[in-house]
Amino acid sequence: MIHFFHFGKTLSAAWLLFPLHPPTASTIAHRVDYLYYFLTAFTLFFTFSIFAVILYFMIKYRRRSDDEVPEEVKTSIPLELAWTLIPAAICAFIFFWSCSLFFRNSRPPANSTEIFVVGKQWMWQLQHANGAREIDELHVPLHVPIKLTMTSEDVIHDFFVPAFRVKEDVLPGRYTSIWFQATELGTFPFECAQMCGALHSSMRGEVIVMKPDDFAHWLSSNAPAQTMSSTGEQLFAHLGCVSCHVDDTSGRYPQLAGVYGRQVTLRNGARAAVDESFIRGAIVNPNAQPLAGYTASMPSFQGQIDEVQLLDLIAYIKTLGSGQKADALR
Amino acid sequence: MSESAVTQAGRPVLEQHFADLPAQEEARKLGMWIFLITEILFFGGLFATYTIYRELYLPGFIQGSHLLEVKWGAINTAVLIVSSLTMALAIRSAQVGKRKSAIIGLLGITAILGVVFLCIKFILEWRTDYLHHLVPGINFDYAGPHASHVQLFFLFYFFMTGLHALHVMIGIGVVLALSYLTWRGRFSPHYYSPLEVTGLYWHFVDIVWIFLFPLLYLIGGR
Amino acid sequence: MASAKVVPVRTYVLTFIALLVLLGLTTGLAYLHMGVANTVLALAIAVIKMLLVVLFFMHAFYDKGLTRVAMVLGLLWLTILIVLSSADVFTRNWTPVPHDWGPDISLQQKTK
Amino acid sequence: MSVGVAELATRSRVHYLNESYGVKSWLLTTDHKRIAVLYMVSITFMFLVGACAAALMRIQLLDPAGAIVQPETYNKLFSIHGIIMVWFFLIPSIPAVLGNFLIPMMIGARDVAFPKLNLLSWYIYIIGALFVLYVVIYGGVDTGWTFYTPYSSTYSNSHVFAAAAGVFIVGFSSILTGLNFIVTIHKMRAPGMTWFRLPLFIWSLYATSIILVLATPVLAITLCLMAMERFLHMGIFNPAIGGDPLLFQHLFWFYSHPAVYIMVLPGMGVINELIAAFSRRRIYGYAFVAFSSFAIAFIGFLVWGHHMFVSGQSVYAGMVFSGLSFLVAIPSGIKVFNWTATLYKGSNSYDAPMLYALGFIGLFTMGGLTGIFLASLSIDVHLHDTYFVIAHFHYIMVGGSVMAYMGGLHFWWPKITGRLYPDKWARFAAFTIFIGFNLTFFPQYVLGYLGMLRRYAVYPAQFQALNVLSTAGASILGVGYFIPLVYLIWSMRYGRVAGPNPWRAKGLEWETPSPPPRENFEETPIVTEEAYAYPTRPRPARV
Repeated sequence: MIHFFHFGKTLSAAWLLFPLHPPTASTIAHRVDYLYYFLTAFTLFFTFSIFAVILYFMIKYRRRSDDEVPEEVKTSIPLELAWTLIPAAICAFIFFWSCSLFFRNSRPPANSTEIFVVGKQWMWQLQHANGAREIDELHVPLHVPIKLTMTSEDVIHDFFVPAFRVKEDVLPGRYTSIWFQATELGTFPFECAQMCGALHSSMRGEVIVMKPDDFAHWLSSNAPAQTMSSTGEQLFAHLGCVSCHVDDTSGRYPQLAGVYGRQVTLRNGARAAVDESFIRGAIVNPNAQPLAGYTASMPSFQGQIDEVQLLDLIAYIKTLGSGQKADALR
Repeated sequence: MSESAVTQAGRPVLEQHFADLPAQEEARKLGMWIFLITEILFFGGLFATYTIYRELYLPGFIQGSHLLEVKWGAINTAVLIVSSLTMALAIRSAQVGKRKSAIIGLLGITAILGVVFLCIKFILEWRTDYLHHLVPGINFDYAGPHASHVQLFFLFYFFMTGLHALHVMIGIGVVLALSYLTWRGRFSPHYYSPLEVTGLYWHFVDIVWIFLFPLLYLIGGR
Repeated sequence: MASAKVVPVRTYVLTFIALLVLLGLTTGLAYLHMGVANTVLALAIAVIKMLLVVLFFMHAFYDKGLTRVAMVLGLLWLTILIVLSSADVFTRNWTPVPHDWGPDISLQQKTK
Repeated sequence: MSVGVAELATRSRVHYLNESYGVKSWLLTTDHKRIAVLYMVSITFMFLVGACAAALMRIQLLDPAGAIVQPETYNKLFSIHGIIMVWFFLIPSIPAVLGNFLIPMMIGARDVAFPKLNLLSWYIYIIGALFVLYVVIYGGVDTGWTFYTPYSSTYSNSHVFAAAAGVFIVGFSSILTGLNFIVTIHKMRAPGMTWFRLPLFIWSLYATSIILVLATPVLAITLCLMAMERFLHMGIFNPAIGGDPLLFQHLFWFYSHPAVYIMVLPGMGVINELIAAFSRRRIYGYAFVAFSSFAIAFIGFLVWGHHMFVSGQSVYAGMVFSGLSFLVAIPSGIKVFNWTATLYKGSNSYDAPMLYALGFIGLFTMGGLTGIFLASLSIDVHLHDTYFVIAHFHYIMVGGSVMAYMGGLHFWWPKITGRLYPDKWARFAAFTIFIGFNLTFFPQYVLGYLGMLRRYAVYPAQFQALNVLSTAGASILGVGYFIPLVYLIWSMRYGRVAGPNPWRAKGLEWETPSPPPRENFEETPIVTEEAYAYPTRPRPARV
């Protein structure tokens, strides 16, 4: 027992020198690790079995003279079927395991805190809802689900936090998102995983997981004069959106109060969920998904506003009529 | 096997690694069919992207399509269908041993129809499109509501018809070369496989156009 | 090659006439407004035209076996390419609407 | 004494190597055997260029801050390494060298169906290679071998166009080779050579050729679109006008995933021949192995989306592609199990080609099973674009295909040159390669799970130990590849004369003299028996 204990200690010392997994600091990290360990055991078992069997046959049935005639062996159909069907069953098992985990992780919880990420060659811009901005650093509270809504100003990037086991490409012209819930305090690196040019390998930063109180303090002390939505509100007025989408009473233009988080009917009869991507599309490419019942066309704002401003606008539109949503639910 | 089957106009037609002429001709035909499969997938990459963008941006694609003249598309389809008929008849003439002049005549008409097709395509269509600022990347200026999707449509229009036109040009070249070889007396009812495989290629180019015509010219009711 | 079947001129001419008739038909149909049916019909006619060319002009009707396999293989692979890449593009927005999101609303509601 | 006589006999006999001399007789040859040799020389040269890039990369990674070059240069190194190794070495390696040499001989034909087209393929390959060498000399390309848009089409300042043109051109070489092989296998078989009497090498090359013919054109058109976009900024993959950069990835991987099977299926074919010859028995489950090649070729076309699990692809498409990817494991498993079973009660020898074959089975098993990690969605999210992926595909490509190529080269070297190489050196080299390979790439699995990303010119210091280990392994691997280069060249002049069948192997290629005459066979062989008809004794009756 004592010997075993000592062995364990030596092992953990070796662990520090040669760790076999990155820090496990999110709710899903352990689950991913379990599947990984299972697959590792499975791989090592089969590889060593095959090696062992080959070695055994090579020694037992080595050629003893150049004229030796080996014994006849007939192909066994049951054996062929066995090594077709058993691996198939194992594969199906792994597939369902990994798929269910993936599908569960693909949808952020409804109560997630949203943070916006803009990647550009070669830096990360992150912005909290209250307007606090960070570059190559991301402060998050412990035990709170965080949803990152991400886009790129130029080429394809990829936001990867090894300690959280999350990764997703960051594409120009589209929003992608990942979510995580940190379970460990500390500092964990995040990095760009998609080749994006000369300084690709320097496009990295750190996630700083803080106690919720500390985080709230950090957030308020870093808050700029304006939140994202108030910046968005100014843009909304400045760009003239307000004249058609809020003030107008002719009914010719869609009114945006309470639109976020609903479904709308498009002119071709399809229904679409109004989320960040939909609103983004409606601003930069308004005629791609025309709404049913409206004929007036809207100018495109492509090239007039950058990705950060777009996110501000969306944050503002989301605040419009959030009270109404509760009414509609009742 | 008679002497005439192995040599034509004094030149051996059976390559020495084949057992006999039918084997050689079957091999050539199969080779051409496989080449045509690669052609299907060569155009296929374009068809796939086209299908997806068209589904995503149908209104823009309809607008773009309505800027093309159905008249020219339809006439060009007819031109290629006639050329396919003359090509098939040219091969048949060689097969049944008609006079050289008959074969050369039919091949000549095929080539001329190919040229007519290209003239309509380049002079009557592309040139007009250029004058109307509809060539993406070179001269594109369109002010309608779905401008960017019309641009995508025209991009496919030029890329697909351009690639097709390139195939027609290659076809014309080969048909002319075959006319010359026919004149030199290289083909007979025993040996006409170069004509036959060229025919396959020419018909394939026709088929591509048969699909391009509705996909590009006939989107949405006019 | 001498053994290859000689196709009668009549077959070629009939095929040719059928192709021209179909061309007229497809062009005419384009002037009717039928929504999706426009595309479906146009493509159906194109497929028939392709089959006519392949079977008679390209002799697939007379060549059994490999020739047909080759053509089918090419089209099957084209289908794989189109179907599986569309499978991505057209399901990207399938992600279900969260439970707490409301039903369809008319955007003409007034804010005040 | 007898050696002297054999030596003299080889010199006096007319065969494909000495029937004519001079540069022209080689550059204008239509003999499939000479074309195979031309390919062998050219891909070896390209391999050396690609290997230099790899060596520089490994040296760079000795130091977390980058040991020798700037990040820009490093990006060019891995791009050129990928482009050359994939398109100018691995894809032509076994098909164009061993396939060209052996397909006609194995099926009892005098040449491939279209010898002039075959020579044209080689010239097209050379033109493509010149484009890529131009890129290497005049400043490089930095997009990675994947050419992802919009980086390649808009942002990169390197020679993207020339590199893409090189790949586009070499694609036609692949297509023509594949076309030639399919027609040859269909139409040129000797009398009596039915489909189920074909050696399994032919089956696997047939499956490979189908992939070459069906997938390569899509790559060609994709690169065309990318190049047009770069030239004219038409916007086909540009999100600003509604284009979708992911569509490029779909089209690219529609080719490039099957391309993985273009690289490994011929390797599997070679392994069949080696295992059968050196255990002196028919491959266990011949029909299962033959059809598993087709299963791999077909399923291989349906799984490309597993390269795009984290690319912003639809969640649902991801799940479909993941499920289909698992299917590939099954036919691959069938092959491994059948090879192992062939050794059972065989007459197994330890000749150098056999060592390569056994190395292949082990490394391919490892590479294949780690592929299951990457087919599993939730694991792939973490492992995507890390060194785990690098290790996985190098186990398949280098541990698999290159091992098979080396094994095949050693097996058929006596047939190609008429000479034997020093067996001890060959076995030593095989061991060195096996050890060096594992030392190089095994640590990369660990690095990958720890989160070390691929295409990183600089990296966090905690990964240094494993990177140094990997570089040390690479130097052993380099030595391992260098030894055969020396003794194989040496053997061409000084090697022992091999005789027609030094391994006492079955197969039509061993029934003709080494090196074979121009026509391959003195007279067209007539096949009366199955492949691998090695003599066996009946099972002793149980008492």
